[in-house]
Amino acid sequence: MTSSGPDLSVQVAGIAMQNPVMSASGTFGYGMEYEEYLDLSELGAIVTKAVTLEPREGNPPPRVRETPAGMLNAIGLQNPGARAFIDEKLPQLREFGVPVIVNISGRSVKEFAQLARMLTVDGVDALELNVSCPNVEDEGMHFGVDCSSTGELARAVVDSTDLPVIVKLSPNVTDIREIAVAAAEAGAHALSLINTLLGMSIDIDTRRPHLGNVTGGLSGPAIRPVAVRMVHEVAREVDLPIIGMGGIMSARDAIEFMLAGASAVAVGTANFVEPATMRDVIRGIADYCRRHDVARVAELTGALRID
Amino acid sequence: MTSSGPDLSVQVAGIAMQNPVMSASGTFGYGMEYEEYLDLSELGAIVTKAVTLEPREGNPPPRVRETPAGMLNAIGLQNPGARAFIDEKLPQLREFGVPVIVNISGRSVKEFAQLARMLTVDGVDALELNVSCPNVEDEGMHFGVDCSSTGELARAVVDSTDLPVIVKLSPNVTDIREIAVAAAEAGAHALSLINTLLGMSIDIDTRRPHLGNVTGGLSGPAIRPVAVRMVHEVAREVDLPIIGMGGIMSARDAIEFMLAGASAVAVGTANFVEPATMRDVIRGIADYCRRHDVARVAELTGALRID
Amino acid sequence: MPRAVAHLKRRETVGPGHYLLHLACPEIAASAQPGQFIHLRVGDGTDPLLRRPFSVMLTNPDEDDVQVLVRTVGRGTELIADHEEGKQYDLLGPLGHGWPKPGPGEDIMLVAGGVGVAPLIFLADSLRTVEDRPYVRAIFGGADQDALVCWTEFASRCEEFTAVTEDGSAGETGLVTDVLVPEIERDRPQRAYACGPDAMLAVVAEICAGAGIPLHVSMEQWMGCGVGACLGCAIPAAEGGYVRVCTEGPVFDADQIDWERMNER
Amino acid sequence: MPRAVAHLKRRETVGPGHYLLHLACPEIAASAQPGQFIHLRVGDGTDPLLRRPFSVMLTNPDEDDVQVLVRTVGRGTELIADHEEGKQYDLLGPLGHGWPKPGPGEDIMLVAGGVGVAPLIFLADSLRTVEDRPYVRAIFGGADQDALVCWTEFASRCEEFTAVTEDGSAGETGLVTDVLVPEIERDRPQRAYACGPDAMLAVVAEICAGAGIPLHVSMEQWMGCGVGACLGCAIPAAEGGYVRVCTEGPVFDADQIDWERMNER
Ligand SMILES: Cc1cc2nc3c(=O)[nH]c(=O)nc-3n(C[C@H](O)[C@H](O)[C@H](O)COP(=O)(O)OP(=O)(O)OC[C@H]3O[C@@H](n4cnc5c(N)ncnc54)[C@H](O)[C@@H]3O)c2cc1C
Ligand SMILES: Cc1cc2nc3c(=O)[nH]c(=O)nc-3n(C[C@H](O)[C@H](O)[C@H](O)COP(=O)(O)OP(=O)(O)OC[C@H]3O[C@@H](n4cnc5c(N)ncnc54)[C@H](O)[C@@H]3O)c2cc1C
Ligand SMILES: Cc1cc2nc3c(=O)[nH]c(=O)nc-3n(C[C@H](O)[C@H](O)[C@H](O)COP(=O)(O)O)c2cc1C
Ligand SMILES: Cc1cc2nc3c(=O)[nH]c(=O)nc-3n(C[C@H](O)[C@H](O)[C@H](O)COP(=O)(O)O)c2cc1C
Ligand code: FES
Ligand code: FES
Repeated sequence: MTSSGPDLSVQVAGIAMQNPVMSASGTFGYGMEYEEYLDLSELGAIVTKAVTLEPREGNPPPRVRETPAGMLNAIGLQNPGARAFIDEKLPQLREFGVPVIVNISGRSVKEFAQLARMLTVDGVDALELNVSCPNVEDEGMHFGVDCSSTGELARAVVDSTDLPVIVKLSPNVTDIREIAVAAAEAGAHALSLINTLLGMSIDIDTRRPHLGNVTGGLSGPAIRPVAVRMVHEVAREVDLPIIGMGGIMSARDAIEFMLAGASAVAVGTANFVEPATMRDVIRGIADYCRRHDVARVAELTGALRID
Repeated sequence: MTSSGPDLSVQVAGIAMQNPVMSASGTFGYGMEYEEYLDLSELGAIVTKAVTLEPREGNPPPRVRETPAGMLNAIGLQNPGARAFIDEKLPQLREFGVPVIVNISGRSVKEFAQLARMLTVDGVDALELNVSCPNVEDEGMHFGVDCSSTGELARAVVDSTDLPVIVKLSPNVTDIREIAVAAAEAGAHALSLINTLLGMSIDIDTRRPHLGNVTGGLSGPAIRPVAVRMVHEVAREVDLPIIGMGGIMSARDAIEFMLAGASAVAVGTANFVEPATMRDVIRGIADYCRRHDVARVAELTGALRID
Repeated sequence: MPRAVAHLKRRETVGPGHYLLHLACPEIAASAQPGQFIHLRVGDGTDPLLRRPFSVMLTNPDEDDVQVLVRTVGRGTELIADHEEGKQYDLLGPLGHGWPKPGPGEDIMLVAGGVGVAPLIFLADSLRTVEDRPYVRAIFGGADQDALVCWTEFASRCEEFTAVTEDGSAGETGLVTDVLVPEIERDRPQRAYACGPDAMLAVVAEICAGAGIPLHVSMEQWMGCGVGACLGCAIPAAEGGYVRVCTEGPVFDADQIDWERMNER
Repeated sequence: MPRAVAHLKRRETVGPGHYLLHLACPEIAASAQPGQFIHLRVGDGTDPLLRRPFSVMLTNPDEDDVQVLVRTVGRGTELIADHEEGKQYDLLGPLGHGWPKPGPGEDIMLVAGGVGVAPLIFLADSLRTVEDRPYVRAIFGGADQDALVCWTEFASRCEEFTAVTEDGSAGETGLVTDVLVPEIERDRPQRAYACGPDAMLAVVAEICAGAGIPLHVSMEQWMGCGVGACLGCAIPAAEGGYVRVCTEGPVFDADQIDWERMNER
């Protein structure tokens, strides 16, 4: 970035990022997997795959399936557990010199709180609460789709850590604003949205679901209009920074989310299609700012014109 | 159909259809528009664009916009009103000799009931309640996303007509099963799902929403996995016939919906892409039945295998 | 049945980002009227999903030839710009209502902006063979000389022709409307036809209304079906409510349009 | 950096619905090991969205030549079957772990089902140039003779070769496993390699385990990223949990796989 170029830096929940572009949880492994394809030190932040208290095996295959302009996944939170994450993944992740946001998932409020305490360590810059994974239904809870449980969870985590807490919202709800408000009132420092839409597809020859888990999460460009709408809705209702995601493939798409109200964006499925997507998005945003005389990228946030 | 071919006929809420393929409301005008492109007498049924009590002008343009594997629309219930529909459109519609299902929309329970009474005339075979249009928010009601209003509405319409009543469900809800149950308990004879997902897209050069109405309904193949999942969920919960729709482009897609639990299917956006889609879907279903030794297409309903 | 298959015989680059498609399509060549459009399926999958509407620029029924002028503005038109000769297109058409014919020997004015020239070339061409043919004046405007695509095809079919560019790189400097006003003052046409960006059409409509000149405009709007079924292509009508570009248009009398509501966006 | 651009030099139809792509790709030609795969972007838009994995069948580093065998089964492979010569592909690769090399002079058995032949042709080819080369026997099975694509390429690189089809239209009649059992009884190989449908691999694994023959299998699974990041391509591991086909595989020792859980679907 030359000194005359646009200022791409953003602050989200106190996390200083050199640009607003990060990875979406679960689509970028722990970063290392993509090291050969792009320079990770150029990213705004890295968001990890969900980490749970104990190791998880994940769901039986098939776990992914393409759908029109999208994909279904039912990975099922496979991960080595918090201990192994801290010992084996985190040291490598820190080396890239960009903020590390750890996506966490648990079976209960207690487990989330415990995880938050464990992960409040050097090298972790923020926690993202995966309250919306379709699989987190144990203990009779269905976080993320009702306000009281989301609020309770967010508050418990906020109370267990001094790291910024980002609550990741599920799109599978009647009114996402309500949930966003609950998270805000519970003290969350930022919101990220959207997680995947719950979907399903069927092999008509075998008459079986394509996914081993029957249903899965729909991601990719197909869901972008839903994601942009939700970011727009939440941004008008809640005074917290938003990390917008859902089908971002290009700088154009990223800018759409920022205009709708996002302070930063995350790239998910597009990483699979083109491993260098985030680099291209960062450059494309800079180009756009130059072309449109935008001095600071943060000016784009919520700059949608509606008359 | 030769006598040795598969039996494609289905009964949905007492409506006898020669095959399970109908048009989705709002995508096929009043049928006449497509007369030159396919033989309407071959269809299972025709579902009309929404009819309201009074004429409606609809929303300002732009009203449609393409999105990845889908489209957004915000037509806004433009229609000539029930009187003009009955006088000018219905006589022509009847000529095709297939069941006519009239999609109705109102501003209040009273209006829906009044419409139902008006449309209980010769030549109308069933009513489909558009309880889920994003625009129906007048009188403080937001039908379709909560159970009590859906139930109240369905009951009022059922009480106002002796025609079969089909309740069309919105996908923009946390749990579509709850709404389906409410409709069933209120006496609905069938359910149709899904209506469009609420979405939005933005022109990053002008910084304005693409649609005049800001938000709109997302349809097309992009939403198919969500639609199939919802049909599957509702079919396991509610004992009413389901008309499945959302992104059907081919016989394969239609069969997916039937395996998930639909008794019939509707084709929407695909009509714009290929006006003869419904003909091709009907033929393709017949081929599939032949290849897979399915004697009656109705056997496909809910034939998904999950172990 | 208004649908056809067309083969791409040749694709000519007629300017930066502008292509002239020569399609082999007997049905359209035989039946398309000036001002009508075709609704073309660009790919066979979901990217892009919907058809794309294009005006017919010229037809040659003897050679089954249909010419379509395409400006690349997005995914669909960029794909078209890459298609190889021999590419087969599925299309609906000819669709919509074309230009009303001028009266015998009328003095008419054609006003084109950018690719809006296409349906006006077809109109000018069709008038060459009529008895007691009208006297055709034309104004063709664009941002710069590159935007004046196919101007020779246009100019050669008109009695008088004025080019105008915003940057002065070709013809007069300014907007089409800067030329239109003096032209009307010099010699008032009995009828005008216009096609181009909405903003241009609105000003042309105002000028013609002021001068009492009947004006026909060809309008654009995002389309779903192209056949009148989806109500997606509505534009505000002068009498209130909306009219469909695909069915009632794309050619309208200027006074059918509510230009004020058109300008709201 | 494991990514490259490849040009389609030639596309050969090698059987109904089977195509052999000759790609110009110096990077892959120089570095791909037998059993590795490439992750190819079929289009540049969203249809299809994800990359598609294909084994490398042969390379010729001197001519920058990479051969890939493609069977059309869906949207992506059908698009490939339509691509013109000169088509440019963006690809990641070579990816994954290839076949472990046999020991010097070992007696080995290759078992291929359908397009599963591709990585085994590459293996057989690579063994031709090693010192003290192994003795290579091969069994190639398919539904019918059309499924035995590229069998001459395979047979010509092996010491012994048996074809088998379910309908008897070529070679022996039956399944590969019907041939494998007597072949093992006749002369027990020291090592076996197999690639084909899951069901075939499961039976081959059982046979080899029973006979105490070390077996290497190349597995398939739906992929997201292809580089180990999404955990989408997991298959059940013998030690519990799952392994990734793209990263730990696609070649595994047969005893790394939990065949019982594999068979659950
Ligand atoms: C009746 C009619 C006749 C037309 N004739 C011509 C013609 O002769 N030559 C020509 O180059 N273009 C013509 N157009 C415009 C042409 O249809 C669009 O440029 C084209 O559809 C863009 O497709 P895309 O995928 O490249 O763009 P997209 O990526 O879909 O969109 C890019 C931009 O193109 C414009 N656009 C897209 N679709 C439409 C549409 N249906 N109507 C209006 N604007 C649109 C929008 O401003 C949009 O922002 C005509 C449009 C209509 C309605
Ligand atoms: C490591 C590896 C190596 C492969 N090597 C070859 C090869 O050399 N030649 C060859 O023809 N095919 C090979 N395949 C399979 C090939 O990737 C699929 O056939 C292809 O992706 C199908 O794409 P499609 O769009 O045509 O099918 P789709 O329309 O996407 O699906 C059609 C069917 O293809 C199968 N399929 C699709 N994608 C995959 C996938 N990623 N993995 C497994 N099965 C899939 C499924 O059974 C599906 O039902 C390989 C797969 C893997 C994982
Ligand atoms: C394969 C895959 C795995 C994912 N895993 C997680 C996860 O562990 N935690 C989480 O919060 N979101 C997870 N997500 C959701 C993404 O982070 C993101 O919210 C969603 O995919 C939408 O963005 P996209 O369309 O750009 O992919 C996953 C998505 C995919 C495709
Ligand atoms: C342009 C358009 C107009 C529609 N109008 C109506 C309507 O009037 N009433 C209604 O119940 N649904 C309406 N719908 C929703 C469709 O009937 C259908 O539920 C939805 O589009 C999903 O199906 P599809 O993906 O096949 O289009 C409309 C959809 C479109 C695209
Ligand atoms: S485009 Fe559908 S009505 Fe005009
Ligand atoms: S395909 Fe993503 S981990 Fe293997």
